[in-house]
Amino acid sequence: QDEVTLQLKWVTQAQFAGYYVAKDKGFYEEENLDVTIKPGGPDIAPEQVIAAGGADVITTWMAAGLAARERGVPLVNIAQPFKTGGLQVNCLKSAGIETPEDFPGHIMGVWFYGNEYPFYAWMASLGIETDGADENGVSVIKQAFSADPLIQGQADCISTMTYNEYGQVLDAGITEDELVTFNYLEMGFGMLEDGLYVLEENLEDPEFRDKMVRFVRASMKGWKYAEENPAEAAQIVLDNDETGAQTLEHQEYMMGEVAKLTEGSDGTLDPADYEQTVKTLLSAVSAENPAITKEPEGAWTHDITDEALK
Amino acid sequence: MRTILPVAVVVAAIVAFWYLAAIPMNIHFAVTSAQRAGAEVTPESGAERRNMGAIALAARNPAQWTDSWTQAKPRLPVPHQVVAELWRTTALQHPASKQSLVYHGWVTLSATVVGFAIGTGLGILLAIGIVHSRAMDMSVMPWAIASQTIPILAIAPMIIVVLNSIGVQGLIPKAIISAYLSFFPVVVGMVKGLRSPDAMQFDLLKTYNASRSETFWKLRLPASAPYLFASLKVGIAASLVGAIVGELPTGASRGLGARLLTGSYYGQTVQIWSALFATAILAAALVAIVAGIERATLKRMGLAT
Amino acid sequence: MTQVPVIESKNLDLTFETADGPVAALKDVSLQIGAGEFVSFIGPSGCGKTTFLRCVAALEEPTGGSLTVNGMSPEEARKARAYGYVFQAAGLYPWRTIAKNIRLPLEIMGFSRAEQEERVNRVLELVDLAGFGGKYPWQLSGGMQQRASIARALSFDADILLMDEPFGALDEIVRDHLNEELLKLWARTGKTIGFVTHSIPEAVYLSTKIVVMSPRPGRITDVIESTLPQERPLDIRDTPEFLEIAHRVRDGLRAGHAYD
Amino acid sequence: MTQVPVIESKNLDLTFETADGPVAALKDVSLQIGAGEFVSFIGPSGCGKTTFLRCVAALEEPTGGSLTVNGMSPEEARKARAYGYVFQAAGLYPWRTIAKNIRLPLEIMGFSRAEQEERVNRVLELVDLAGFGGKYPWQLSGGMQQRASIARALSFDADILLMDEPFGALDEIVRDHLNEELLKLWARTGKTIGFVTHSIPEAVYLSTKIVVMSPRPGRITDVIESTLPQERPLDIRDTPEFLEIAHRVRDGLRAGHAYD
Amino acid sequence: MILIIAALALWAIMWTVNVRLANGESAGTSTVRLLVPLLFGLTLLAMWELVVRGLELPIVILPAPSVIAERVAGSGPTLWVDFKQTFLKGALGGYAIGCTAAFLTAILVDRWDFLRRGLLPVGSFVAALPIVGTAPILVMWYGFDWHSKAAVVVLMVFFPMLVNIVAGLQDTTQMQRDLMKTYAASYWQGLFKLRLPAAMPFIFNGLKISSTLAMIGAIVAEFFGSPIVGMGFRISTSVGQLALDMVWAEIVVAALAGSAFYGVVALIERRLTFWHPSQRR
Ligand SMILES: Nc1ncnc2c1ncn2[C@@H]1O[C@H](COP(=O)(O)OP(=O)(O)OP(=O)(O)O)[C@@H](O)[C@H]1O
Ligand SMILES: Nc1ncnc2c1ncn2[C@@H]1O[C@H](COP(=O)(O)OP(=O)(O)OP(=O)(O)O)[C@@H](O)[C@H]1O
Ligand SMILES: Cc1ncc(C[n+]2csc(CCO)c2C)c(N)n1
Ligand SMILES: [Mg+2]
Ligand SMILES: [Mg+2]
Repeated sequence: QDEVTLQLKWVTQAQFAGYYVAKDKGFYEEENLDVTIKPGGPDIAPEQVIAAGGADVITTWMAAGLAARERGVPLVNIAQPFKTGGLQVNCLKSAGIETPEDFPGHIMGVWFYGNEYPFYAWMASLGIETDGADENGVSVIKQAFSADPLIQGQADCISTMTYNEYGQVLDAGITEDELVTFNYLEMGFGMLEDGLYVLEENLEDPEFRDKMVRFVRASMKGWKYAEENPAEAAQIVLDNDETGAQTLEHQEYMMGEVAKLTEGSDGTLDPADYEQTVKTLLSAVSAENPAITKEPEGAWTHDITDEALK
Repeated sequence: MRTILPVAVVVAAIVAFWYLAAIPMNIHFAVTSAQRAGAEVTPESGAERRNMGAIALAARNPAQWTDSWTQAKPRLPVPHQVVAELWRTTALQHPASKQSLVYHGWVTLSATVVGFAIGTGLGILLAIGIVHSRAMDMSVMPWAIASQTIPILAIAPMIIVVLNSIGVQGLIPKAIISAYLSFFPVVVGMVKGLRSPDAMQFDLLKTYNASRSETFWKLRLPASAPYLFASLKVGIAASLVGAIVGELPTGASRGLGARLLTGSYYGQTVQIWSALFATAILAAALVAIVAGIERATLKRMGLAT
Repeated sequence: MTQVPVIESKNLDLTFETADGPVAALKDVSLQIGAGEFVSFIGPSGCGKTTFLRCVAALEEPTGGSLTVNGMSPEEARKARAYGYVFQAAGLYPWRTIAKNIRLPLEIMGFSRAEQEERVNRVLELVDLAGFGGKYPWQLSGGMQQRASIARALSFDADILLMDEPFGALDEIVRDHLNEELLKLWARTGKTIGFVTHSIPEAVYLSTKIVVMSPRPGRITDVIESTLPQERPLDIRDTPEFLEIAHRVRDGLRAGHAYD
Repeated sequence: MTQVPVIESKNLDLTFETADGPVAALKDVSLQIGAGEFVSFIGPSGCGKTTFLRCVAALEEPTGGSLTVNGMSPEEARKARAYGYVFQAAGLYPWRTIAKNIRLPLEIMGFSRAEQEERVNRVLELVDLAGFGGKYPWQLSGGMQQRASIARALSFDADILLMDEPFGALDEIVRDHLNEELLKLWARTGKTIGFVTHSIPEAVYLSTKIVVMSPRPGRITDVIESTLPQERPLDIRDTPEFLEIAHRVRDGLRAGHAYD
Repeated sequence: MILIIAALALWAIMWTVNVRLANGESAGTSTVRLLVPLLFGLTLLAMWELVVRGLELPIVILPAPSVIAERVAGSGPTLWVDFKQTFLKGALGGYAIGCTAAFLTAILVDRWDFLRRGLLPVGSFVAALPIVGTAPILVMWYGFDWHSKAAVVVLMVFFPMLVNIVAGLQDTTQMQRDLMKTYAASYWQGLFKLRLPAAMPFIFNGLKISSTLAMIGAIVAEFFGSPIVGMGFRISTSVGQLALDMVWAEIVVAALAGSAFYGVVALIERRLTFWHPSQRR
């Protein structure tokens, strides 16, 4: 069996259900692979891990992947299980926000750690400054981990994932009609989320390519299985969560939402989505948004997915 | 015995204050959920409540006070919730289950102990070097102090990644971070201890024409024992902190640190607090064990009654 | 008493380099001590008594003059373990029992286990501490501790015994008692003893030779050969002979003393 | 010397409760001290000299008998700042200069700035330390420190001076000197002095009355009224009269002494 | 490979030089006292540089000191605003509040022994709560700005300070206390004229320990939520952006500021407790 190490971008949760399902259901084994899945966390940059040789393949958002590429870690997208993105901004209507024009003067929670690029691109296109709350600017805070800032009233808008924090907001008793939701994709600042990335130089090795082909094939099989059997997938994720902190209820919710994002993808990257991501990133290059400064080249390949889907 | 009553009084005061403080802390959510369940609350508008002070809101809605002690995800969980969670995740779980704090505590403890051993060993060796070599004394000491001003949480991920890349994973990276935090108190205490004998005690050995190693074994080392133990108590607590910090970037999957972190991703405050208390209890136990060894050793050495 | 000199110092100088400039602790000190003599050093604080004894013990390096111990350099004598040294405070290691404290030099000098045992018992008896070997230092009174430290210096049977105010911290009555004991011990063993003290009666009572020193720079102002008999009961101290010697010592002291 | 008693103790008892059971430090101590007397307490270690002085100073609570100071209870006398106390070690606060140390009681007792200044200068002169006021304690020799601590006790001019082995840590020569000074000071000020010592010559030289104590439980074995004249040069110590008193003291001591 | 060997050779040479210096004639002078650790540090830096270049480590793993230095020089304004936010507001604010609170508590605790016996064990338990657990809670309670960072710092420094001050206030000899009693001094006179001065060395010991804790606490707390300025914010964000040179630049600032802070406290200690034997030379 060939060994493959996969570094996730975040902790074990249904966001990565496909991989856990593939492992648990023996899809990897069928491909003669022995896959180790390493959970991530806020302190882990998968790009750094793969550069140091700690993983063969990582999941990350394309913005971070392209940024790493510019900084000398030549990552290549080999598959894109997430067709659409789940990143959105939720604001409280009670804070007086209905449309983006209402933002100035408010506090907005943003995820940093490589996730901040679409936000800055969006603000740049709206002409809203991000240096403090006044008539033409917003005050940005680095939002950590959870949906707390909105629930606790520390921010008027926060970043959420449809499949995670949004659910936590609703759980906390804030109803959907108390909220305004801005979806980055719908606003044209979409950015490809969880994709699979490897180091460019490794792809030159046919043995490695072959491994990746099998890996992607099995992973996609896992994803499709998870979409069809959300309850079972959630349970598998729960079984793989070593912290023992996850609840089945929340993972089932998450699986349901994640399935909506993976639904349209067979793993093949849609170049149009790639173009939109690059456009978003390039649209507001600044000190706060140094993701990429020039059009990347060779940042993706269809070779693996083509081979895998044959 | 003399301490039990005062401690009990202080703890009782803290617990009472805690329950009181939980009311304003949790009152917003308590009132909102009560309203959703159909209760009469003042003021009725959610927006108005949001802009209102917690204490004022609590004063206007005394009926919701008890609700603020029973929430699933309170801002401030109350003592009985924390105790119940601790009980649920220790006594009521199989110790090897990942739901069990015993299991996570064990994961953290093993890294702590290994890190403590490395840190103590390194600290003692450094101290021996510093005491015996002027060059080392002058060169190393300022940098040892400087090393402690580096935020370990910032470099922990890099340490993990670098060690990972050379194939070291699992317990050892965590233990190294833990050692990084614990070596310093040991160096400081041990240097002090190895230098604690007075000039006369050294001169005595000189009159016997004792060698450096004899001086070390027969004078410096025994004389340093009280200092060493004092630092070990600081060191083991630091080791525990190090192990927890080291758990955050190792994929945050197992251990008390991981529990703390995942608890905060999902706003599970009760889980955070119980992990916090589990950590403090573990720290207290570790310090108590070192203190016990200290007492026994010093007694055997005739340095304590 | 004109044997071969055991300790011989010629024009000995010692200057300490300190932050405030050089301090001349010893200046031009010449002295001969024969085998079996009991020599006391007396003088005001800071006159260099300790320094001289430390030079003999090779704990301090003279900056001028010559000094021999048993015909060797002090350093060689130290390596040959030619002397036992008793410090002002007992300086017992608190983590060792009395017996183990006495055994310390024996361990370092590589005596066999059996011999260690035997010697420890012998000297414990010698200083009247038999039965206290298993006690820790802090379980003993000051006087007993000081006797233990003497036993420690005696255990390896060096011919020379150097004592730096060994009874300085004890009260007068205990001190009287230990003085008597020390004299007996000296008579029995015939060792050469160098003894630093602040007390005039003590010096006169114990010594065959009293060296009076004056401070800054420390030099010898008087060397008094005692005319007292070998046999000295405690109340010899009320005899006119004793008082006369004491008077001479006091005069010598007063001459060189600056009071503070 | 049969004035009104300044310090009067009747059947005074003091038993310390310790972990090992009660320790009788003082038993049935009766004593009268008149105004202007210089009373020395002498006795072997642990006989309760310090304890008695501390009772007088209200630093210790007797468990039986009665004790008055200036006709008041010791506690009241303390509150009335009736005495100055000099401890065995100088006990100067190292963070204060000598002058500031001496000023300490004056600050506490609320003297005006100007008066503080004046008194400090006066007592500094009195103990021969003029010019050293700006130094820190550790910059002075032991003898000078001890004099500073006496100055501190004198500064607020209490009628009683209690001194617990004030010169115990000093060498004999410095001690002689300070003894002389102390006598002069006493003569000049006419204070009542309670003085604890281990040294027989010191006790005899200084006192108008010598209280000899014996240990366990501490009791008074002898009270010797001195027959020495008021005027006492240092070499009074070689007179037969002096030696006789010393002898009597020594006998009293020896009687109650257990050596260790 | 050559560079690695060069690093080792450099080490050997520098170490020999240092041994010579430390044991040489002028070892006591302040120049040598400064020179030796400086040389040692420079040697470590040079070795780091050589190893990074020798092994051709990518910047996202470990940047070379020269790269870090360049970043420090090039990002002055950013580093300065971060420093202001984290150190001047968070760390110093928390340090001041924490030390003051500990001081006042220590005086209470010292006055009532019952409190001391009750509070110290409980306090040591609270002090064992790990910062990575308390920081998110405090951010939740005190908001995202520096107040919550200061709160974390307060929590970190309070107990070490309390223990030290309480120990210091009790570090008087029986004789010193009796002296006060013979003057019939009041409680406050005893406190201000005896116990507080006597406690100074302990207080400074606590202040020194706390100075490094304050710096670390303020930075770490920013990992758990912050405005978009601050050293902790920059470090965590830059890691995500793989700008490791920026991360290290902030670490350098942190270490410099922390060491300087420690040094300043030590200097004041020297000034105020010159009388203590440990400070006399
Ligand atoms: N290591 C040293 N460095 C500098 N000066 C020293 C040192 N040791 C002693 N001295 C000085 O040398 C002089 C002689 O000191 P020494 O200890 O020999 O005196 P002493 O006669 O033994 O005095 P004491 O009776 O107080 O023990 C003193 O002035 C002392 O300050
Ligand atoms: N606080 C105390 N608790 C218990 N026992 C005490 C205490 N203070 C003194 N003692 C005991 O009381 C007895 C008398 O002590 P005290 O200090 O008065 O003796 P002393 O005559 O001053 O001795 P020294 O000459 O050694 O100073 C001793 O046996 C001592 O151990
Ligand atoms: C510190 C921090 N950064 C980012 C997110 C947002 N987030 C939610 S899920 C996920 C994984 C994306 O693949 C990410 C990045 C967070 N919650 N906390
Ligand atoms: Mg000496
Ligand atoms: Mg006494």
